[in-house]
Formats: sequence, C-alpha cells, structure tokens
Amino acid sequence: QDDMMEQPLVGFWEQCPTPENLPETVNVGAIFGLSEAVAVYGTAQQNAVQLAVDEINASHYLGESTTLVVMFEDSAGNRDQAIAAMTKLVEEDGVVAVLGPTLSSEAFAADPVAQENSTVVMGVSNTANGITEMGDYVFRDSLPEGAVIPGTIAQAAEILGLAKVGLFYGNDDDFTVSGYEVFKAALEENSIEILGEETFAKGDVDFNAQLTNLIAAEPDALVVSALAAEATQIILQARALGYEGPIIGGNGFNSPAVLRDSGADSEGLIVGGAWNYGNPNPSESSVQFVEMYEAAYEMSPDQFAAQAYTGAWLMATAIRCADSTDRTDVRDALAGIADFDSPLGVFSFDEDRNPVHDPIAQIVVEGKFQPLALVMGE
Amino acid sequence: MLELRSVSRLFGGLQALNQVNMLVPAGKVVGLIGPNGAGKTTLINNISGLDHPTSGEILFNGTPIHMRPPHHIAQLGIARTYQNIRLFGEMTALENLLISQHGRGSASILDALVFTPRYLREERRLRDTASDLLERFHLTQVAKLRAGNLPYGDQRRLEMARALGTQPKLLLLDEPTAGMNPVETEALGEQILRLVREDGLTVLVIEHDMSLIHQVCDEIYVLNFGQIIAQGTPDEIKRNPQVIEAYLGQDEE
Amino acid sequence: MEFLRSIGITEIVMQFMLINAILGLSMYLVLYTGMFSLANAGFMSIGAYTGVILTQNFDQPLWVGLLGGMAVAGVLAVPIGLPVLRLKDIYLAIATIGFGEVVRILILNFDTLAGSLTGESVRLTRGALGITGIPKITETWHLAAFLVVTGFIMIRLHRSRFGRAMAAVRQDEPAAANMGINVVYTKNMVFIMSAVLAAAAGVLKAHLTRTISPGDYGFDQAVSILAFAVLGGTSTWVGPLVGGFVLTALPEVLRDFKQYRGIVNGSILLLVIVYLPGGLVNPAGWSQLWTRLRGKKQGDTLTAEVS
Amino acid sequence: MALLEVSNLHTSYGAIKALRGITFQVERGQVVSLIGANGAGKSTTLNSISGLLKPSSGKVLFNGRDITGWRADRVTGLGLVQVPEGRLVIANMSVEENLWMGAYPRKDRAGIQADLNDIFARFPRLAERRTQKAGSLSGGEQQMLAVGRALMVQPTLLMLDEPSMGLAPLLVNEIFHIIAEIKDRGIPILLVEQNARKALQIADYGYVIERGTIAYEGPAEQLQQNPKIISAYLG
Amino acid sequence: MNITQQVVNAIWLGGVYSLFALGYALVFSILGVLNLAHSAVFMWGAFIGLVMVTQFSFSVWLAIPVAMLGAGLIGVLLDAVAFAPLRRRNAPRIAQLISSIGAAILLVNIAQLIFGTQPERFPLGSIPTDTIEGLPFRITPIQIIILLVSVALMALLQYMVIRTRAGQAMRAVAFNQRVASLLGVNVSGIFRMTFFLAGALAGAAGVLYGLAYNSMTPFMGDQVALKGLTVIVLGGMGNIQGAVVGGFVVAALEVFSIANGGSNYRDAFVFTLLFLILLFRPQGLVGQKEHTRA
Ligand SMILES: Nc1ncnc2c1ncn2[C@@H]1O[C@H](COP(=O)(O)OP(=O)(O)OP(=O)(O)O)[C@@H](O)[C@H]1O
Ligand SMILES: Nc1ncnc2c1ncn2[C@@H]1O[C@H](COP(=O)(O)OP(=O)(O)OP(=O)(O)O)[C@@H](O)[C@H]1O
Ligand SMILES: [Mg+2]
Ligand SMILES: [Mg+2]
Repeated sequence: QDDMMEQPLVGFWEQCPTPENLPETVNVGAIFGLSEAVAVYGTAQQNAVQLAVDEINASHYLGESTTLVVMFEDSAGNRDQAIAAMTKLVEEDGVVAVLGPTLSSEAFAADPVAQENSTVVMGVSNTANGITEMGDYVFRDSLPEGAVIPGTIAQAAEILGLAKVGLFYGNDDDFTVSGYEVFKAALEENSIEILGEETFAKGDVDFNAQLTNLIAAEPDALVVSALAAEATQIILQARALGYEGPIIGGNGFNSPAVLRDSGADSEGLIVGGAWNYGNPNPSESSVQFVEMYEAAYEMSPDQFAAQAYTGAWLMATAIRCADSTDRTDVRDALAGIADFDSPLGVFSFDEDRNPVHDPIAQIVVEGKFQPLALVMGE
Repeated sequence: MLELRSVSRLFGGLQALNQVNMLVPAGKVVGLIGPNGAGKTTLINNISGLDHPTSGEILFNGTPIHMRPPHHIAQLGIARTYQNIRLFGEMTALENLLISQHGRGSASILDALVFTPRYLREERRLRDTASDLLERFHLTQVAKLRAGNLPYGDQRRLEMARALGTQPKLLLLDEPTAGMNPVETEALGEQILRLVREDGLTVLVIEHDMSLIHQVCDEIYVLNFGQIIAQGTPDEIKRNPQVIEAYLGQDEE
Repeated sequence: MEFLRSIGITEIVMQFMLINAILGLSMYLVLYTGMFSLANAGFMSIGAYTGVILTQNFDQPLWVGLLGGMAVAGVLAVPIGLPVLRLKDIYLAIATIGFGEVVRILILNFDTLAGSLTGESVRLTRGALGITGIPKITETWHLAAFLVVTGFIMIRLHRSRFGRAMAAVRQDEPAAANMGINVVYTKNMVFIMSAVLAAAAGVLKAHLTRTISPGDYGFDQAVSILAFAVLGGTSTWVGPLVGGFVLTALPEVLRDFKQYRGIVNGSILLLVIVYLPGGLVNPAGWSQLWTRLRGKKQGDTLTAEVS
Repeated sequence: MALLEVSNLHTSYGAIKALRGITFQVERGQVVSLIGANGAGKSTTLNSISGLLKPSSGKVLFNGRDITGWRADRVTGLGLVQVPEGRLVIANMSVEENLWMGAYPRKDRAGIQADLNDIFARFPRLAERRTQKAGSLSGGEQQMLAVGRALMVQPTLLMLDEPSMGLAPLLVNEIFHIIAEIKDRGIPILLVEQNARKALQIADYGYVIERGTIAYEGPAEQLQQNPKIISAYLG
Repeated sequence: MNITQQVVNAIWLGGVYSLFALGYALVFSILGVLNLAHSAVFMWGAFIGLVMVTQFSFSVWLAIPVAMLGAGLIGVLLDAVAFAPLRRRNAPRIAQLISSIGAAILLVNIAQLIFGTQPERFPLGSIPTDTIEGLPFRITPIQIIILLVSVALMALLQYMVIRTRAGQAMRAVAFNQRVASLLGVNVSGIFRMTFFLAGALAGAAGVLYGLAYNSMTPFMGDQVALKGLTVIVLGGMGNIQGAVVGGFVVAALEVFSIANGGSNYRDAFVFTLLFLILLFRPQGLVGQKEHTRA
C-alpha cells in the first residue's frame, strides 16, 4: 500500500538516511514499574513507549523490513527485580539498548549492569543527581530537578515578589528530597526567607497538621516537593485550611491528574517541569503526541508519558543513525543526537548524556496552565 | 529442707496465699490438700519461681529463693510437675528427658560446633541418664514417639521422669493422679515411695485423692482461702472437724 | 545452569536467592525459639549501613565490613532484646516492627541529626537518597560459603544443649524455666544470632545491589523475610532456605506472564500455604496432601482445636 | 428403641486407631457409665458422638435419627450435650456470661434467667464469682462452671467427660449429687469417669472400654461385683 | 501555631484511622490472626463505591451501603479461600498470615487489571467540599460525616459484640472453636459472619476514605496497612474500643509532634510510644489482661 502512514513529526529524518543494514527485528528492552504503587508511573511509560514503537514501525523508521520490538519488563519498583530484569535483558535477551528503569533508586542499582555490558541504558524518568555519572553508556532524557526548579523560582520570585515562603516536602523519597534540596538552594539564591520546613512520608494522605503550621506563619507562597498523588492532596487540604496564596511545585505537580483532581483549588498553582499537558503554546510534535496518546488510551498523557515517548524515539533514532545493532555504535549515535524535534521541545544531550531542552514554568489561571512569563507581562 | 515463712501472695484484691508457714523436712513426703482455689498451685508456683510472693520468705536448705528466677531454683535442686500436663509435646519422650538435664550440662554452642571431648562426653552422659529414666518409668518403648501423642498415663509418667532428670533434691507434685483410676493411682503412690526410699528425695505433693495422701504422706498441711488451717499426720487430719467441714465432707461410703 | 538461565534464574537471581536464604535462616532462629520477631529487616539495614560505611568511607575490605556489620547488629540486639523479648506473639511482632521503623527513620535523618549535634555538615547515610555507587564485590562463592557455614552451625545447634533449650522455650517457657533453662538468656542469645545473620545478609546484599536506602528495610521487607521462613516451613532449618530460594526465584520465573504475573504469583503463594500449611519442606504435610489427593478419608477433626 | 444407639464406631487420629468398633446404647432415663484406663478411648467415643471428631465408620443414632458425622453445633441443637474433658470455660468471659453462653441454643430469656438463678443457688461458689473472668478461677471452680453451663442447655442427654477430675472430695460428692439430681429430673446421662466406683454406684448400666473396644458390659451392680473389674479399675 | 485547628486536625485524622482499624480489630479478635488482606478489601470497597457512582449513577450515599455489601462478600470469599481451608487443617496461625499476604497480592493485582493504575476520583460535585462557615476552625461537611459514621459504627459494633447473641458466639469462637461448637455455635457460620462484617466495615472505610481524600488506586491500601496495625496494637489487640482509642491516640501524637516542629520524627514518636506501651501495658491502652493461668 502506497499511502503509508503519515510521516511522524517526531524524528530525525534529515540527519540520517534510512538504514540498510539492520536485521528483521531489533530488540530493545524497557524496565518500568508495572505493578505495585510505582505502576502509576510505569504504566504511563509503557503506554507511551508502545505508542512510539507502533509509529516507528508503521512509518518504517528503521527501514522497510525492520521491526523494532520492545521487551517490557516489570520491576515492581523493587531494586532486586530491576537488577534481575536488566541482567536478563542485557545478558540473556541480548537487547541493543534499554529504556528505564522508572525510579532513580532502581537506576543506581541496575544501570551498572548495562554499563558493564557496554549497553546503552536511557532513563526516561530518573531525576536524581549522579545518574549519568555511572558510566558512558548511561543516558537520560528526563531533566533533573536542578534544571527546572531554579528557573521557576527565579521567575516566581520576580512576578509575585516573594519574600518569605513555607517549604514542604517528602523526606523519605529520593525524588522529593532531591527536589527539596534544589528548591532550598534556589530560594537562598533568590534571598527568599524560609519561614518553616515541614516534611511528610511516602503514602501519607493527611497533611493538615503540617499545613496548619506552615500557613500559620503567613507565607507569601507554599513551596512543595511532592509526587503527584500527594500533590493533589496538599493543594486540596491547603485550600480547605483557608490558604489562598500561590503554591509552587516541582515535577510532581506537573500532571493532568493534579489539575483535574484539584479543580478550582489549583488556581494560582505554579509548576516547573519538563513538559506539560496544558502548555498553551506547544510544539507541533507535542500536540500530535497528545492527540495520539488520547486516542489510544482515552486519557491525557503526563510528563512521564512524554519523556518515555521521546525516549523511545531517541533510541530508535540512534539505531537508525548507527545503522547497526552494535551496542557501541548505538551509544555513539545516541550521544551525537542534537537539536532533535520532540514533544519535549528541541532536544539535545550534553556531554554528560544529560538532556538539554527548555523547561517550562507555568501558572494555573482560570483552570488552565499559562506560561508564567506571559502572566508576568500583565 | 524447705521452709516457708509467712508467705503471702496477692492477686489484685485476692489474697491467694495468706501468711503461710510451712516446713518440709528432708526425706519426707509432705501432703498439701485443700479445697479448689485454696492456693495450692499458687504455693508451688511460688516455690518453683514461676511466681513470686508479695511478702514473706522461702528458704531452701537455708538459702532464700523466693526472688530467684525459676532456672536458678531448678539448678538448686527443686523440680516439679504440673496440674495440667506440660510436656514439650512436639518433642520425643527422649528429647524431653535430655532437656530436663539442661541445668546439669555445661557444654557451650562452640563445644558442639567443633565436637570438643567435653561436648561428646556430656552428650553421652545425658543420653545414658535419659535411658535410665526411660527404663525406670517403663517408657523405653515410646522413647522415639512425640510426647504429645502419648497416652495420658505415659505422659504423666514422662512428666515425672522429666522432673527427675533435673536431679532434684525436692520434688513438687501438683495433682499427679488427676484422671487416673484407683488402681493406677495406687501404683503411682508406690512409685513416689520408692523415690523417697531409694533416691533419698523429699516430696511435696498436692492431691485431692485422699487414698494417695494416706498412702504416701508423713505429714499433711491443709490450705483454705490461702491460709493453713490444719497440720498433722494423715490420721489427725482425717478427724479434724475443720478439715471435714471445709474439704473432706462427710464420707458417704 | 543453562536450564536455570532459560527460566529466568541468572547468576544475579541466584545470588539474591542465596541472600534471601540467609535471611530465611535468621527468621528461622527466632521462630524456632517461639519468638515472632520481625526485627530482621531492621538489623539487616544496620548491617548494610555499617558494612558499607566501613568499605566506602574507611576503605576496608568486604570481610571487615561484614564482621563490622554483624558486630554492630549483635551489640544493638542486646538493649533491644532485653526489654522487648518479654513480649509474646503479635505484640512482639509489632514491637519489633516498631523497632524497624525507628531504625529506618533514624537512618533517614542521621545526617541532619548528627549535623545539628556536631555543628558540621555530615554526609554519611545520605537520607532518603541513600548511598549509591557501592562497588559490587560480593561474589557467588562468598554467599555460598557463608550459607554452608551457617547450615553447618544450624545442624550443630540442633544437636546441642542450647538448641534443645531453644525448642523447649518455644513449646513452654515456664516449664523450660523449671527444667533449669535460663529463658531470658536463651531468647536473647537467639535474638542476637538472628540479628547477626540478618546483618550479614544486609552487608553482602549492599555490595551486590550497589545502592542502599532506608526504604529498602521497611515493613514490606520484614514481612517478606517472614514469608521466606514460613512458606519454606519451620520444622527444619532447610525449610527457610528453600523458602528463600523459591520466593526469590518465583517472580523471575513468572516474567512471561507479563501483567498476570502478580496474579499468578499470589495464587501460587496462596495455594502452597493452603495445601501445605507446614511449608514446602515438611514431609508430614506432603504425605497428608498425597492421601488427600488420592481421596482417602480419615478421621479428620471437624473443628479445629485452638487454645 | 434406645435414646442413643452407637454401633460399631471406628475413629482414628491419622494412623492411630483409637476406636475399633464401639457398640453401646443409652436408654431414656438411665445413667450409663463408661469406664476404662487412661487412653482407652473414652473421650474419643464422646467426641465422635458429639461431632468434635468424625468417625471413619459406624453409626450413631439419637432418638432414632442418624447423626453420624454431624457438626457439633447441630448435635448440641438436638439436646445431646457434651461437657468436654478439661477446663474449657471461656477464659475471657465472666462466670455469668459463660452461663448465658451455655444457653446459646435457647431463646426463652425468662426461662434462662430462672435456670441461671437455680445454678447459682446450687453452686454458691459460682454466685460469689459471677463477675470474675472464668480464666482466673481455680481448676475446681472451672469444672463447676463447665457443668453448670451444660445444664443451661436443658439437655435431652448429657455426656459428662470426667466431671470430677481435679475436684476436692467435698466437691466430688457435690458433683455426684448433682448427677443424681439430674437423673432424678429424668435427664439421661452418659458418664465417663475415672472414679469408677462412684460412677458405677450412680449408674444403671456400665460399659468398660479397653483399647478402643467394649470389653465388658452389664448392669452397674453386676459390674461392681465382677472381680476382674475390681482388680483392674476399682482397686 | 494554630492550636484549635490542630486539635480539629487530630480529631478528624483519628476518625479516619479508627474507621480503618475497626474491621481489622474485629477479625483479629475472632481469628487471632492478622489479616493482611484487610487493606485490599478496603481498596475494593472504595472502587465498588466508585463504580456505583460513575457507572451506575448512584448517589454517593447509596454507594456506601452497596460498597459495604460488596466488600463484605469479598470478605466472605477471602475467608473461604485463604482462611477456612487452613482452619480445617489445624494449620498454625502464622500460615494464615502468609495466606492472607497471598490473597492481598491477588486482590490488588486483579484490581490493577480492572481499574488500571491511574488515580481515580469521585466526580467533582458528588460530595460537598466547601468548608463550613462561621467556625473558629476549618472543617468540611465530609469530614464531619466521616467522624460521625466512624463513631456510630464503633458504637454499633461494640453493642453487637458485647450484647447480642451473635456477639457472644463470636467471643466464644475466639476463645476456643471446639468449645463454641459444643455450645451449639455454628463455628464456620460465625467466621463467615465475622469476615462479612469486617469486610463491610472495610468497605465503608474505603468509600469514606475515597471521598475524603478523593484519590483511589489499587495500592491505596498500602498506605493504611501498617498504620492500621499500629492503631489496633496501641489500643489493644482485638478490641473494638481499642481500635477507636488507638486511632485517636496515634492521630493526636502525629498531629502534635508535627505541630511542635517534629514532622521529620513523627513516625519515630509514634513507634516509640507504641514500644513503651507494649512494654508496660502489653494489653494495649484499653485491652484487658488475658486471664489464663499457669
Ligand atoms: N494469675 C492469677 N490472677 C488472678 N487470680 C489468680 C491467679 N492465679 C490464681 N488466682 C486465684 O487464686 C486462687 C488460688 O488458686 P490456685 O490455683 O492456687 O488454687 P488451687 O488450690 O491450686 O485449686 P485447685 O485445687 O482447683 O487446683 C484462686 O481463687 C484463683 O482464682
Ligand atoms: N489428638 C490426638 N492425636 C493423636 N492421638 C490421640 C489424640 N487424642 C487421643 N489420642 C490417642 O487415642 C487414644 C484414646 O484417647 P482418649 O483420649 O479417647 O482416651 P481416654 O479413654 O479418654 O483416656 P483419659 O482417661 O486419659 O481421658 C489414646 O491412645 C490417645 O493417645
Ligand atoms: Mg491447683
Ligand atoms: Mg479422656
């Protein structure tokens, strides 16, 4: 059939020609948390990767007769299982490269296995410091909090004239603690006083006591480092306690579910992130991704999905450019990707294999995300 | 051998033992009788260290033992049986007897790990003693069976054998013939007398079966509401009106 | 070997199996003495952190880390065991879970706490992020050797005076005490031995997974360790060993079930324990199952005896 | 037709055959005594009738109805009530609650209250301790409570397993008085006792169990005269 | 620091904890076994309620009894699959603990297959969420409702266990199944009833919890499992009032350790208190000493 599927917007067509030397199937591994509590993120990642793979194969991105196959493995958010899955994929199944694992803590345990086998592993949601320092085969396309938060805080400080804030974070999770550390540094950078710090634990659902403390100090804003599930509760409970000021959050708040579930209470929420569903002026590829994702799964994608989707495309592109399933060739090709048009924006890797693209800082106005910079203009 | 000086035990508001004075001379069999709930088991619990008196003193060969932990008391030479059989039911009869000699051994885990001569010698000694006891109590046949599955009578005998395994000087028996028919009871009485005669043991026995009491006891104490209400030879006690009133009742036979 | 790999049991999985067998044995010791203690995950974390700090911050070899971790856990087991082992059953279980949680929170906040006490910035346990970049220096033969030695100790234990005292204490504490057994000593010694074993597993595992964080040693881990022992069966020491093997291998072997993996895994766990309540290694259980399967009737008790 | 007819009952514990063909009956209005050595199978017999154990073969007819293998609560519901061996009172319930519990199958509150008062009158010791937790009673007090509790059912046939075990002589007499009184009320009793002499004195008919089978049977007076039984059980 | 508000926070949180712990305590008191699948039944209760509202357009108030019924039936099923066979085999209690873990894994994974992993919520507007005006502190109607419901359920349950025939039978079974059956109690029936009641309580807790926090995933039970355990031990194992007292004590301790700047050590405080209580009062705050004698 001639009228092939529409050429995807995401891709790297100009730089690399259609590969010729690839085998019939190219196997790539993916380790996501598909069961236990982490599945909230892992299943979105799996969905997004599958979406990308279907597109890649339909468009013969890797050549007429080459099919990309992703072998998904569940790590259940568990380190041992992540290591076992990585070993299986890399040593037994002989995959070309691996996407994942979902959690940074899993990555610290499992990525060295890939590194030792000279196999590319690309984190699509690892934000902790030191991930790519594990070796030259370790990549990620997820912006660490350090790349997102300082900008958000600086902008917010300017617009809102922040002088004093309350800081709230989960103290037993590597993601939320990283976020907290970056927030704290950024606040100090901008000479904003921290009136009080409160913590919660993973799985908490009630934040009234901490919020009561924070609100009593009458902050200009609440700065919160939390994952999505807690983020919603924190917004709702802070509002129920009568807090009406802005709430500034990191990546965790950057989810359609947060906006949907907190409804009117999300007004004034300021979010920094790598990608946002509600971005009012997204790139074309981002729009297309959202459309396709919604069509396929009847729900809106979040940042996890966008990063996983981009990750799959990046990997396919590296294979395409390498025109080889040699793991080292793929690594080199991946490292060479720059100015790649993706839903995340124009994407490159820096020399440390960390992502480079513009983060977004947005504020919820009338139930919609607006660029913070735009509101600043008013 | 054993002396109780105004021993009292309070459970909340309940005076289970009230100023009990008692003397158990060496080489004798002393009986302890009294209505249900009089405090007899409580008394034995206090002597054996499972429970401690609220006030008063218990002396064993002159040493105060009332605040000692039970394993000390066992090592000093006091052993007991229980009103409801308390064997180590999941272990074999033989193992029950090996355990009973715990306080007599000294080999440590390290000895066992590297098979020191001390360990080997001691194990041999424990096993020899155990088979002696099995033989004496007619339990050799069932040595390898789980104690919990033994017929009741065997369990009673095994419990007695186990008490002897600790090599006691004083044996405390709490209703040893409960659930036995008269013929079995009499046989047990014989056994108790043999222990005193042949092994030089001293015995304090709680019983409701007056025929056994008469058969074995040199002296009897009667406890009622935690107080000693009478003391004397079996014949004296049998005629004591207070005891008849509180405990024996009019014999109808 | 080839076969094992083909069903998903790679070397690393085998290493985890060996480690979990050690954990199963540490649980076995306390259960065998009648103590329902769930402190093992806590001691595992104490061992892991001590061992890693020794090898990473003080550049010691693995065996020093191992002995250090075991020693610290063993020493800490004394002040914990003395008050807590007076408790029984579920109360002991909860108190020891509480101990595990307190250890977790202390490790989580150790740096801040030490920092505020000394006035300097401390970076030792590194909070929730945990310690990363630990070299993988534990090897299969380390684990196998450790397990063989442990197994030998178990065998000897059961033939010793102390081992018999353990069994006696499990079955009837007062009666054991009246036999001259020092119940408090026995229970605390076993608690220490169990803590030491768990700590060893913690050290060895930390140098296998390259990273540790406080969250690894919480309630879930405590319950898993219990499951190793109980599913394997606690009537002999081989049971917990097998339990550790099986429960570790199972999720890996079941990978092909994809999204149904959890359901299959849960069903297998349920079926095994329902049909073999005494655990996998329990001849009596298998022979009963066999008679049941052949449909032979026997004078079954209709209602259970519980007392 | 007898009230209770047991024929050729077999029961085992795993590989151990405890009953090897027990046959006996209890007539209306009679006290029947089962005696035998320790471990002969007396308790096993009672448990196999009451439904605590499931016999592997044989038949139990109660009031002409085949109740073999019935669940214990259904058997009790028919008025065939067993007082188990040992002190199985409900430890964390008060004395009074235990007695109420005994009346579980009944619905007539007034009648229950009357019977309760009757039992307190008969056992003043229990009345004194009506609010005390049953678990802290002495052995003998618990035994009293267990018998009292069984009476609360208003049984058609009462099975007592060693009711005098562990009781002081005074109370043993009292228990046998009660048994006599229950008999006078027309309630038949199946009595298992080690105190064989007293048991046969009160019984109309007796059976002797040896190693899981009935070795002797006969009217109670006759058994009391039997020299073999005297030397083996009566002493 | 706003003391009034913190007191209100503590009371409210106590209500939530108690509600979850009630069914947990009930099963423990009868079975003597920790039912680690209780939190999975709780989760199913929440989802049943949700499905009633979203798929069948039930009102939230009608969804609660339906969820109770559904979760109660799941409880009965749980008994039949994971507990009854072990009871029949005279299995050690610890085996029942493990089988309940297996059952929990199953229930959670089935829920994941059916409901997915993304957080679900009751539709906006299906419950009143505006804070009540004119009070010196802030509280929402749903918070008050949950408090009232948990207190009412506790009172009802307490009455049932102490006063009714069924309750007495439950206590008899808890003590000794043989004796209970000789007293004419249908032991299996009592177990089924207990599991039904505990399931129904978990179901009510699940829906109310879902309404209160409005975020439900198949893993929501994990969040309360350990807390529930803490609560029932603190209050006194297998004791209805204990569950409630424990719930409020844990909540108060949490809230006030946070209020005094100790949010980092909140759980350490809770577990240390638990530890101390166990050492000095192993029967828990409300529990009574076991009256069993040597
Ligand atoms: N731990 C305890 N707590 C409360 N009361 C107790 C305790 N132990 C015993 N008692 C009470 O103390 C009294 C004496 O009990 P004890 O067991 O010593 O009696 P006994 O003379 O052995 O009776 P029996 O002949 O029936 O065995 C009883 O009334 C009993 O209820
Ligand atoms: N739970 C059990 N498991 C195994 N064997 C048992 C069990 N209960 C009883 N037995 C055995 O069955 C036989 C009959 O026991 P049973 O209890 O019926 O005797 P009994 O006549 O009531 O004796 P006693 O006077 O001791 O009460 C005995 O040999 C006993 O060892
Ligand atoms: Mg007594
Ligand atoms: Mg009997």
